Amino acid sequence: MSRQATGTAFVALLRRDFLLAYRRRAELLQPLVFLLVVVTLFPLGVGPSPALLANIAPGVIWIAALLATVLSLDSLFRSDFEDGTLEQMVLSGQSLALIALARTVAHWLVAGLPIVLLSPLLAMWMNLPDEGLLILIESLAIGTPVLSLIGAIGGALTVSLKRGGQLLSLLVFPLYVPLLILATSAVSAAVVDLPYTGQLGLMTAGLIASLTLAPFATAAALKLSLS
Amino acid sequence: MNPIYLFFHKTGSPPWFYKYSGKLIPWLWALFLALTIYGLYLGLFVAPADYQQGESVRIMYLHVPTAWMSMMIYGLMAIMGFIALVWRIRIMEVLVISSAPIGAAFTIIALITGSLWGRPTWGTYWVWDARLTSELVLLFLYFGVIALYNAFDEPRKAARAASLMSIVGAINLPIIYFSVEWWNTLHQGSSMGSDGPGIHPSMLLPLLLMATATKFYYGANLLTRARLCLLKQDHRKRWVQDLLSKESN
Amino acid sequence: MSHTPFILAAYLIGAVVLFWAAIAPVISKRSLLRQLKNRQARMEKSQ
Amino acid sequence: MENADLSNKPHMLAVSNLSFERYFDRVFEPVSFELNAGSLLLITGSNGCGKTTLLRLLAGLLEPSEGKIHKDEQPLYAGHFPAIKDDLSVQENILFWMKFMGTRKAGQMTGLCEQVIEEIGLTPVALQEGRTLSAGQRKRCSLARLLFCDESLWLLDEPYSNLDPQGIAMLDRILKTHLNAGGACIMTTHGSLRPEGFDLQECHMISGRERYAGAAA
Repeated sequence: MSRQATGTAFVALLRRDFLLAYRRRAELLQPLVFLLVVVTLFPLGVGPSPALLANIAPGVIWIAALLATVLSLDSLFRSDFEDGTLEQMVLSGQSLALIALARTVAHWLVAGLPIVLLSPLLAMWMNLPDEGLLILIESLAIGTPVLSLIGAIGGALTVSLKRGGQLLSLLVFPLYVPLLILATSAVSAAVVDLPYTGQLGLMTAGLIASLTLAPFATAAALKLSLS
Repeated sequence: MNPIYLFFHKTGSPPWFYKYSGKLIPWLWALFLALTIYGLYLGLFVAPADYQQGESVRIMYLHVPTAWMSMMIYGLMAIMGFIALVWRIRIMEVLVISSAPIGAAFTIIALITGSLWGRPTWGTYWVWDARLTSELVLLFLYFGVIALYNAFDEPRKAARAASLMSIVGAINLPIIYFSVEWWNTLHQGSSMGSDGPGIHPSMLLPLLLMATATKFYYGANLLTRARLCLLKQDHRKRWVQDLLSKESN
Repeated sequence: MSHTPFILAAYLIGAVVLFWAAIAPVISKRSLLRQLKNRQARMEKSQ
Repeated sequence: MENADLSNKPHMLAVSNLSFERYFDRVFEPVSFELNAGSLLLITGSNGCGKTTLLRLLAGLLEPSEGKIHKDEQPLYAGHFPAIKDDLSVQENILFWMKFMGTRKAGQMTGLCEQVIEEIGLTPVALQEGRTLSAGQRKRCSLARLLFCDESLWLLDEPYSNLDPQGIAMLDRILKTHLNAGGACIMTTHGSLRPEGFDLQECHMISGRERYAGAAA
């Protein structure tokens, strides 16, 4: 049974995901609108004073990014699980970790990247000083893939559950704690001209670690959910 | 079959495990009580008060052992979970599931005693101290595993999902602890170091006694819960039916 | 400000949580056994 | 193990007292059979007796609680779900699966795709989106997989359901060519729809649901 190089399967899967995402463009906006809503709630809640907002800006933007990612994670494998596509993928002999990675990359490009692109707007709203903006974008660029990779494990574990949504956030939030701490401290350090490369370095290490380990955990979770 | 496989196979069979763990439990409880009584006697009455914090340091003999236990149990759950997932040994799955509530109980005690211990010196019950915050995150990890187990309807699949989650959680646990520790020093200057640079030698003995006592407690409680779980799962099987008829007459 | 109330509270709460965590399985095992025995008795009566 | 001699016989698939436990209860009584090339095995049994569970065991989605399965290669499993995306057209769906499963002739992908759609009789709806298909058309679409995948062992879960007479004739044709080419097939059916004109073995399954009679330990 000749199995072509898994590379073509990876590309075929990515192309299909983009096509599907394109066909459901409206649904892509939901997590992003949610992101904007969450950030606008903070000035309404804590008051518009620029100094206060600037102080909490990194935390607020990052927490909003985290919530928006988790919101879009639930549908990561769900539609494939329900119409039997996931079953055939598992049986196709292609490495399941690769399929998990392809789905996660597609999810990041569709849900994570827009957050990075929207961050200047959020920084403006939260009155983040200019020195911090570049580092905010950098930290989001490194951090959002980690959110998708670790979130994919939770998504795969809860895919066969009817009300998997809340359970998914309970599972992944503790795992996001280190990333949140490092990212917000990097941006805050940049704002007051303190060194921030250490935090970004650790986040990149986290990205590489989750890039190599998370797909295997997701693959195991998918096989388990299908059994 | 080679002997090792035979051993696992035999200990893996529920009736065998049920019978022999039953014999072990009373001894574990006895050891737990003995060590606790002796440890508490030393800790509360013999050991000196701390020169800085005064009497409130005596809470250490409960807070520190329970904090250690909460982390140890999660690590054990990950190891047992790995064995359960790879070799599909049902007893390991039952042990993982039965450990989760005990670990959560220890974490809750560690949190409460930690905040009570800090109250006199901090002035409030809760300060985002590094250790307490990590314990809180650990509690969420426990709730995550327990909630995941209860979300599935088929018990074997639920146990495997919980095992996988405890492995993923255990890998992240040290990273969480270091990042929270680092986060705490970032925001609050040097950490409070509530149990002081060096522990007074006479404080060490009760601490170690209590630490071993909590391990026996874990052993006894785990086996009790595992036997209950086996009974609940196998209630239609013959060995449970025989057990019932043997017990009733 | 003496610390004894805090120490007592800490050990009391600790004891209560440990005791409840230890007793819970024993109680549910007893009720499970009773339930299984009734079911078995009903089974024998109906055969 | 007692059935060590399974592997040397020229069987496509050999199963010895296979069973699966769900909720610590046997789903079906242990099943044993052998399947050699060119033969069709029909699995019959009442609803809920574990036919789909058996197929998922053979496909490798489930791990057996008892017994052993010896198979040469990964079989093709066509289950209840047609694996069609509602937002993609029939052609896009089939093209994706051909690329993903890596069929041999990567070059004339579209040509092969046209041919497959022609054979399953969905050419008029080839460009329509998945959600607009009827149950019968969805079933035909899931059977398209049999044409472009080169697995020699097929596991079909009630393939005749929702098919109209032409569909049944089409499936018989595909099945006949597959068996003559040395392939093998295991098919489940509960209703009266049975393949005619094939020399088939039959395996009747008994549900394992004895409520309180002491099931074996």
